[in-house]
Amino acid sequence: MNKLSLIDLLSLVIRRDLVLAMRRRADVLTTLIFFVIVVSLFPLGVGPEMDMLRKMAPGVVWVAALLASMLSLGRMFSADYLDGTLEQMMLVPQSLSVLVLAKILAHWMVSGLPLVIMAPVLGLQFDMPTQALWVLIAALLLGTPILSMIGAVGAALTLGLRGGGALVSLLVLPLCIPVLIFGAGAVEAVVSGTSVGSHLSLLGALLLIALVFTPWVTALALRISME
Amino acid sequence: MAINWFKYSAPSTFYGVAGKMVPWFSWSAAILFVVGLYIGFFVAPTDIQQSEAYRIMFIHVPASILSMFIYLVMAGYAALGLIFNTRLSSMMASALAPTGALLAFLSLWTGALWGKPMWGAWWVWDARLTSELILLFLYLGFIALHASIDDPRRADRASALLAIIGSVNVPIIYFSVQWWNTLHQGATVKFTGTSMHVAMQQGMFTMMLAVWLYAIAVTLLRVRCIILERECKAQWVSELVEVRR
Amino acid sequence: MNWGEFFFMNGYAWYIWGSYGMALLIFFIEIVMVRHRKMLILEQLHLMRNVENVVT
Amino acid sequence: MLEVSNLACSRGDHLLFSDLNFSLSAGELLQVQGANGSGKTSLLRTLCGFMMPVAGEIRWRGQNIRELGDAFYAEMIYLGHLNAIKDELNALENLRISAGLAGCKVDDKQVIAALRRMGLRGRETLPVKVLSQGQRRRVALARLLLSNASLWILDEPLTALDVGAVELMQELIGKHLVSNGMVIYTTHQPLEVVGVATRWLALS
Repeated sequence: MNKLSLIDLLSLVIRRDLVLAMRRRADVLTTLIFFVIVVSLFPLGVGPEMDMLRKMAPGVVWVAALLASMLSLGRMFSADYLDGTLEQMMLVPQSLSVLVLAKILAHWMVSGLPLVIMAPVLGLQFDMPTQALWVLIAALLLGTPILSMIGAVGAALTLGLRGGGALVSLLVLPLCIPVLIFGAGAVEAVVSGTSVGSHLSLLGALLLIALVFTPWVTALALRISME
Repeated sequence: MAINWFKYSAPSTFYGVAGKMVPWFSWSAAILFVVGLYIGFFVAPTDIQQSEAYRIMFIHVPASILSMFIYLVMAGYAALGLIFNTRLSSMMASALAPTGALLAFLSLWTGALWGKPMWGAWWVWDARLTSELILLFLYLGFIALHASIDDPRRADRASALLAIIGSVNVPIIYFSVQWWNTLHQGATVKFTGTSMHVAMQQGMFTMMLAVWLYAIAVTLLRVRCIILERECKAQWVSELVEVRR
Repeated sequence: MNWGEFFFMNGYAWYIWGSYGMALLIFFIEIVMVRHRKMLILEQLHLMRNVENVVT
Repeated sequence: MLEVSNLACSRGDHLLFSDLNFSLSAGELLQVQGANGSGKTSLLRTLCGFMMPVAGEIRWRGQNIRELGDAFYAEMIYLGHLNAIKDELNALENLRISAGLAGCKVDDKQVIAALRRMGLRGRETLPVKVLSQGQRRRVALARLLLSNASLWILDEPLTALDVGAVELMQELIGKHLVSNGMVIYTTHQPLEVVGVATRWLALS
């Protein structure tokens, strides 16, 4: 019997989720537009002084990215849960963790990557210097996958529950604090002229830890939720 | 002599055992509260730097330490329930959560009331305060997740997983908050007095023990309710004196 | 030391009694809530018992 | 091949059934019967490993399915209440993906043949959301044609199917059993497979 290799499974699930996302483009765009609007609202709230905006920019972009990624978490498993495809995925004769990892990666490509691409444009609104924009991109590239991974655990735990959206934020947001601190810290560091390396390497370490553990924990959470 | 732990881990047995233990814990907690408050307010001298305000510490410190400790105990029970599928440990975990959350809230409240006269602000983004706040969020997440799942077995297992993730994350969060705080040169006011007066130590210790015993007593009361709720169809429940009445 | 002075706490009265008052309130509320919960479940159990004893 | 011993299942804290024993060997058909809420679906979901039994054991070729894991999943196919098809994809894409996930490498010709066999000629490339309930069920059932699993676990396979499709299912099940397959299913509609004695399992 020809068994599916892990790489085949990974690419099959990623391609499937990307095709599905492309057929529901509106959902993807909503997350991105939400991100843009939240970031753009801040100057209206706190005033147009460029000094203050420049100082706030990293934190604002990061908090908005955090909220935007919460918004898209509901889609990660719930559609598959409601139409029964998740059940079938649990019967795949391969490690469920790999399948979960594929779904997380697809989710990140659809909801995290657009934020990373959009962020420098928003940074310009806040008059961030070029160097800081590069660091912002690097930090978001390292950080947004972690948000997707931690979010996946929350989404799996709250599968099919009433009020799942608000609940998942309550569960996931506290766990995202280190990402927020190091991510925004990296950008602040480059603005204030201190070393960026430690922030980014800590973020990288968090990414590695999350990469090792969260797919496994998410798979466990899915098994609990499907029972 | 080996104690048969499995016998005591059956909810039906534990219900009775807990019922017998509650009065002991609650009465000793009450007595210790009285003794602790007496030492705290009448025996312990006024602090040179903080004047009378330091007396808030007698409730603040026990509440803070216990709120953290209870989280670990809760996660431990939850893990036991998840791994060995023992129903009583899951019930204990969900019985501990509200007490832990209330103590975390009390710790924040008393911390703010101490901070205002000492630091001049109700709230500072100090590493310890921030971590305590996040701990409260973790408790609330646990309680909310458990409450929103109808199937009790799934609720136990899902919230157990959350508690374990939370307890793994607490050190990471604490470290990152502390790092962030030193970076921003936040509140540098430290708790004064490494050399505590003996009476202060005694007062603190007594209050600590009192809150501890109170937490055990109220948890046992709550776990008895949970056992009844979960086992309401069992034969032994319908034979209980309080039910047959 | 008289009682007035004691309650005044050298000007920290609000902070100190606010702390202990909240502690008292929390412990009180928690105990009341647990007792209420016990009452509810016992009522439910009585109801179940009565329904079971209905002869049809 | 499949042995169930002393199985007990609960939904939440409510015990559905206990001390359930049966076994199934190659070429046998087992119909699970019982009133609503008697635990038919729970039994099937436990057999799939979704739910943990309260007590007892499920063995496949002599080994507990929990220990077997992937090796067991490679030999079984489950069809639940839900069709497990995506509204946004067409029938062809749906089947290609579900066959891929089940570990079968299939080409489009096989998939199209399977869909036509299920009476979906001309519907292969339509988005599933425009199909009727019965047609969706047929898409889901077409997975059985593409799989080489020996154990079929079917939960109410006949819902929303018309007479023709029911006859087709009977034929498919018959063929599967002849080639030493095994089928466990629940249904409220009668299902008569020619030449095979249906075994019954009643849950009270």
